[in-house]
Amino acid sequence: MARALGDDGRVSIGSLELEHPVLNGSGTFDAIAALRTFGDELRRRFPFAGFVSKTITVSPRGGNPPPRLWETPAGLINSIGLPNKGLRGFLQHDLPELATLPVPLIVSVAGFSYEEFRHLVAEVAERPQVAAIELNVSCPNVKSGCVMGSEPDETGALMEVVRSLTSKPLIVKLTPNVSDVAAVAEAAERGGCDAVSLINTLRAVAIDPDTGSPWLGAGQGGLSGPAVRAVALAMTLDVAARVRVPVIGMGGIERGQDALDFFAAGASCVAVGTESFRDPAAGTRIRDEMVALLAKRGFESAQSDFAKVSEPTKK
Amino acid sequence: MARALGDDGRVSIGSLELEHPVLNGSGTFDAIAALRTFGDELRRRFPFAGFVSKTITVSPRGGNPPPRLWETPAGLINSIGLPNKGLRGFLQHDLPELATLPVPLIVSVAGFSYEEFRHLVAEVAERPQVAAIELNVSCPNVKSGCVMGSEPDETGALMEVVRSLTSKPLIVKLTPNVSDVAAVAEAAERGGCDAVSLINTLRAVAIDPDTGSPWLGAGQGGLSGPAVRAVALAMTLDVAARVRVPVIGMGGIERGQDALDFFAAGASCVAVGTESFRDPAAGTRIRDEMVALLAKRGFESAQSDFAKVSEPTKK
Amino acid sequence: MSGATPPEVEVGLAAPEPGPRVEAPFGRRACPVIATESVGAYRLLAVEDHHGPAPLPGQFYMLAAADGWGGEAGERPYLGRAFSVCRSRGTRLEFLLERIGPGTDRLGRLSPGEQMLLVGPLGIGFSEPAAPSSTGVLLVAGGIGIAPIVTWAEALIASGAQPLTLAGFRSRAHTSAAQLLGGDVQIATDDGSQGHDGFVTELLEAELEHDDARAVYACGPPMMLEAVRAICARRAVQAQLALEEAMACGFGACFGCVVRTTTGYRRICVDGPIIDARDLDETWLER
Amino acid sequence: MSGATPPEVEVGLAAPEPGPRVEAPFGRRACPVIATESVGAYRLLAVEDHHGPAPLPGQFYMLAAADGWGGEAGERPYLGRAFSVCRSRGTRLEFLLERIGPGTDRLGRLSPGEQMLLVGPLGIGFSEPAAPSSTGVLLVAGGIGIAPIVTWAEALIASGAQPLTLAGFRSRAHTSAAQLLGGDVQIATDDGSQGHDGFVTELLEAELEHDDARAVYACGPPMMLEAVRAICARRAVQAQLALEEAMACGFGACFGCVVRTTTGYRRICVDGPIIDARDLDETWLER
Ligand SMILES: Cc1cc2nc3c(=O)[nH]c(=O)nc-3n(C[C@H](O)[C@H](O)[C@H](O)COP(=O)(O)OP(=O)(O)OC[C@H]3O[C@@H](n4cnc5c(N)ncnc54)[C@H](O)[C@@H]3O)c2cc1C
Ligand SMILES: Cc1cc2nc3c(=O)[nH]c(=O)nc-3n(C[C@H](O)[C@H](O)[C@H](O)COP(=O)(O)OP(=O)(O)OC[C@H]3O[C@@H](n4cnc5c(N)ncnc54)[C@H](O)[C@@H]3O)c2cc1C
Ligand SMILES: Cc1cc2nc3c(=O)[nH]c(=O)nc-3n(C[C@H](O)[C@H](O)[C@H](O)COP(=O)(O)O)c2cc1C
Ligand SMILES: Cc1cc2nc3c(=O)[nH]c(=O)nc-3n(C[C@H](O)[C@H](O)[C@H](O)COP(=O)(O)O)c2cc1C
Ligand code: FES
Ligand code: FES
Repeated sequence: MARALGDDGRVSIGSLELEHPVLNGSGTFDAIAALRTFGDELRRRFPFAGFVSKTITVSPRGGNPPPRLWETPAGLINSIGLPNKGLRGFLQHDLPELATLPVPLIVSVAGFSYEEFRHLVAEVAERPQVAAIELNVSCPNVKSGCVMGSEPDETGALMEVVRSLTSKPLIVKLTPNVSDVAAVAEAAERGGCDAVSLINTLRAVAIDPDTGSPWLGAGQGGLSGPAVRAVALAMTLDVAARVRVPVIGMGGIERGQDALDFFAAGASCVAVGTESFRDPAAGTRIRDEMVALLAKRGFESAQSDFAKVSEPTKK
Repeated sequence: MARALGDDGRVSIGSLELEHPVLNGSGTFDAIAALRTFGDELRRRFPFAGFVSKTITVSPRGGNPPPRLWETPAGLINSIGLPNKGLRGFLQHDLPELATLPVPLIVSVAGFSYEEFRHLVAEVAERPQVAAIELNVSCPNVKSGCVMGSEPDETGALMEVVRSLTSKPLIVKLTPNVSDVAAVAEAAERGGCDAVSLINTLRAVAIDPDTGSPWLGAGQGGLSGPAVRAVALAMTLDVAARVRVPVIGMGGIERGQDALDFFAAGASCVAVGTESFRDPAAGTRIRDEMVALLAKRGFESAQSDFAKVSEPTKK
Repeated sequence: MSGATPPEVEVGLAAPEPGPRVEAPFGRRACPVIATESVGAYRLLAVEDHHGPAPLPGQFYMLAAADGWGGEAGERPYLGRAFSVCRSRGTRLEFLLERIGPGTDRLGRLSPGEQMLLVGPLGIGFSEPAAPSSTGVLLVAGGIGIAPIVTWAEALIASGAQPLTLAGFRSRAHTSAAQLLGGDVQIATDDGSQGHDGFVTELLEAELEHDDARAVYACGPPMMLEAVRAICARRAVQAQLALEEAMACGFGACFGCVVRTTTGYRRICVDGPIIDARDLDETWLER
Repeated sequence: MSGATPPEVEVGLAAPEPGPRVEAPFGRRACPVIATESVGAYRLLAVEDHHGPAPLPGQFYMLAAADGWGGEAGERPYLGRAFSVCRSRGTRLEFLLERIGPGTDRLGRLSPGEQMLLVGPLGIGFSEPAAPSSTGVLLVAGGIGIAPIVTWAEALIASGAQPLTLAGFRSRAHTSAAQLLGGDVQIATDDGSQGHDGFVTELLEAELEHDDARAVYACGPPMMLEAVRAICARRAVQAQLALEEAMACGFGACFGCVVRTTTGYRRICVDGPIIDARDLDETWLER
């Protein structure tokens, strides 16, 4: 198997070619709003090697009632609720603007049934602006009541529905709220995915100290940030040991060292989520820190050695 | 159903009567070593309403090779590996000393098969010094290969084996590394447990930055501390909504407010783990802080109102 | 959560009317604190921002201390905190802080020479009153909500307007902040310890009773803003409100800071914090 | 992990020989920092401990700063850090710190008047040389390992012994710490910038060659302690080593700080940090 992460730091996931191995986590960077805020400088200094869109659904969604955020020790709970314009609105309004970004576009989609996933993948994949599709399987299947990413069988069945629709890379975004995330990853791989990414957020609750009731408008949310990093590393290590497709690791990456930890655990690419909230240019900083650390450790060419860090624990 | 947590702040779990609702988490306070360190003052100012022993197993265990600890943002990964003198050693050496503590003794046991659990519960329960038994179901069943607390069926089968052995309270300590912890709690309840406690640690990994290999001697460990609190709260809320037996909540409790959050989520009792490492008398401080907070919020008698904080989200 | 049912509200992502905005340099930058001062119960913090443009009144910044952010005992603050610019003079930016939690506590303890991390200016600023220019401008400030009003009053005065500011505070301990204001000022305190004994919105009612052909700009606690909204709606007076919501990012990335408008949830960091009072859904305060 | 196989090693929970120990007050207490000072590359921190007993040489404390523990960016330090007592005078406790990470960094930046949180004294202290009293005592310190040696040298001198301390350092920048030592001192530096050019264990070999009827006490980096252990084992010299392991609690609660001994894993916080060199398993350093 060709390594997804090359000695030159470039990443290949099927036909998706990335200049370097740092992406954004879906839903943690709205490039359109960021362009309004930071203007063209964002295009010139775009912090990620590819842009992963916020998850879109078939129908438009307003998202969850506020409050949607709660800060925890070294973490953040969000209950955003996938607000988006829906497939049609996305294709019409957002896709043209996202296509102006200087990096490949990965569109994240979530269906509440296999049918919805089929519809989303078919419609999105045929757009030339789209380089790859990420399947967010953290939503419940309204038919089975079961989160599609929580059971290997459900994930396998989903892959069966969508795989034949496109030859573009399909990335399955795994949820950590399961007993055996690697079993789900294996099912995704058997179903023909081109990569898996993990972790999505850990299910979490905050209590309003003044009332004793749940703080978040939707009652519960998902935890991200440094608090989850050690859990994400454990799952990345597991998954990378049990699948051969490239693994995109994320969860609490704040600094270059954190990213290197994920490569050491077997990831071929990493994604930065919550840290971009604190530092919009975190993607670039983290990449620079990695390069500097690798150089310090004496690799000949720092640029070329993201891959080597993963050797100690690689199969 | 009588409430486990009374207006006077006392807790009843079957025949187990606690003066107040703060316990230690198993494996996070070695009263025998603490007596050597702090002397008799520990007895006079014992920080917990009951003492939960470190988990014991049938055979003696040395535990995992060092290093066993890794500090994370707002958390701690441990891979201690259940070192203990084994059932016989415990009964002979430790039990007499633990019986001198001024609070009821809860013995935590873990078997690697139903047979081992049967043996442990039978032997421990017949000792008059033992007030209750906690079943640590986070270990793999060597026969099925499956962690006993990860499948409702395994947990149910375990309860069937041990329930008839004793009328003393049996507490099932739930592992958070599952898709649906409340389903496991329901199985434990159907099997006749007197309470459930949660959460045990979240599976976690640390990478040695110098080598890229896992840091911990055992490769992986469990995460505890404030980093996991929001996850523990979510699980406590779930479990308390789905079982009628008392719930002992824990995970990252540092301060009185954190404990109140667990009561609000439906717990009848809380346990303090990692925070005792930072502050050996944390149990007492947390209880005092709760009482002060309740008083500030204008409950008539602070002492008597641990229970009231849980009403907003109680079924 | 179910995808089958249509969303309760419109998505609120449809391009809002573009408000005035100065773009921020991309990324987070370290700026030295150059002065700190107590202003009654509040704290004024001045930083030297060599690499940012001058902000518009109403825009804000995400701030964090370069050291000691992460807080006590592995606790909060973890994310940046949003602060309106209170005054700006060349490269000097001033913020006015009320200490209400770990973030404002940490920022309030910064000393000159220490570094602050800053992203901004963010969001959209106040818009000039719609032409034909109204006979006057009423500014309403509640408590720490005075911060953006200070710089907006300055800008209005500079452009020849004569704003009257109605400033409400809890008590006399807080009113010193009104000294930062140019132009005419009326003060109200909840406990009557200075100025009008009662709510600042009572002053607003009286002023509008007297002359309601004035544009209103307000910043303050949610209940005050709701009162301003209701009063202005009743009288069909144009009002711009500077809202607050907990923010994780400040640049539209997290979708966390939404408020319910008549057309759906709106992110107040990118499509606010200044918002036309008529856009607010009447139930915006309900949780 | 399997319960079916017998444990690799003995449990190490069997009551160890009781070492000398002063009991700690139960709980964590706040103590003001009363003085700080640089000692070459190290930092000396003095606190006023009104509520604790005088510790024995070799005992240690878990320390944390009362403020700003939790660190930058929500990061470490989170748990307390272990430090040997370096000197104690009445209620004054002194610690000597080497800055190697976030915890020692934070503690090193404490100023007089700031509060430190402290648990201790913890662990067991050095034991007097076994009777018949040997002709002399050799103390071996490597780098920051000098801290407990300073107070032990003082105690030995006070009891009439005449210890000779062999103190090894990386370089001249670190040797100032040797000035804290009473009695005779020989210095070695790795780079030869002061004293013997080489390892302190070479000095030890030479001294034992000369007279091996002396008890040895050592504290320093693991590799040095292993060399001391091997040297003393070869010569059947009695040696007590002050070990270090990462600690979460310091009072036996977490079982995290174990070292491999001939009778199983031993927690060095309660059954150490002073340990008889003969008790160490020869493979104790292997990971
Ligand atoms: C656009 C904008 C401009 C602002 N301008 C100013 C200004 O000029 N001056 C000023 O003083 N303030 C201003 N604020 C408010 C300021 O951002 C907050 O006061 C600050 O974020 C509080 O942080 P804290 O850590 O001190 O308090 P927090 O502890 O964060 O408390 C703030 C509020 O958040 C809630 N809360 C409590 N705990 C949590 C938690 N764990 N997670 C999430 N929410 C929690 C509670 O409702 C609490 O009252 C502005 C806010 C916005 C959005
Ligand atoms: C009994 C005893 C007595 C001591 N006496 C002294 C003394 O008198 N003076 C003195 O200066 N020091 C002393 N030490 C050592 C001191 O406790 C450590 O230097 C201190 O804990 C380091 O903390 P830190 O945060 O500065 O560094 P850390 O970052 O904790 O680094 C310390 C070491 O821990 C490891 N490490 C790195 N990251 C992590 C992590 N995330 N989690 C766990 N381990 C990690 C690495 O091996 C690193 O070299 C003593 C230790 C013990 C056990
Ligand atoms: C505010 C917020 C919104 C998110 N939205 C999405 C989403 O729409 N789709 C998705 O797959 N993941 C979403 N995530 C999860 C992130 O992509 C990422 O998996 C997770 O936050 C862990 O990475 P981090 O710790 O670096 O943030 C979201 C996370 C946050 C914090
Ligand atoms: C060092 C350490 C050892 C532990 N040992 C055990 C154990 O033997 N049995 C058990 O059921 N739980 C054990 N736990 C889990 C704790 O009892 C508790 O469930 C967990 O740490 C969460 O609580 P906390 O965040 O307050 O520490 C251990 C935790 C730690 C940190
Ligand atoms: S604060 Fe993140 S979108 Fe507004
Ligand atoms: S440090 Fe916890 S047992 Fe030694």
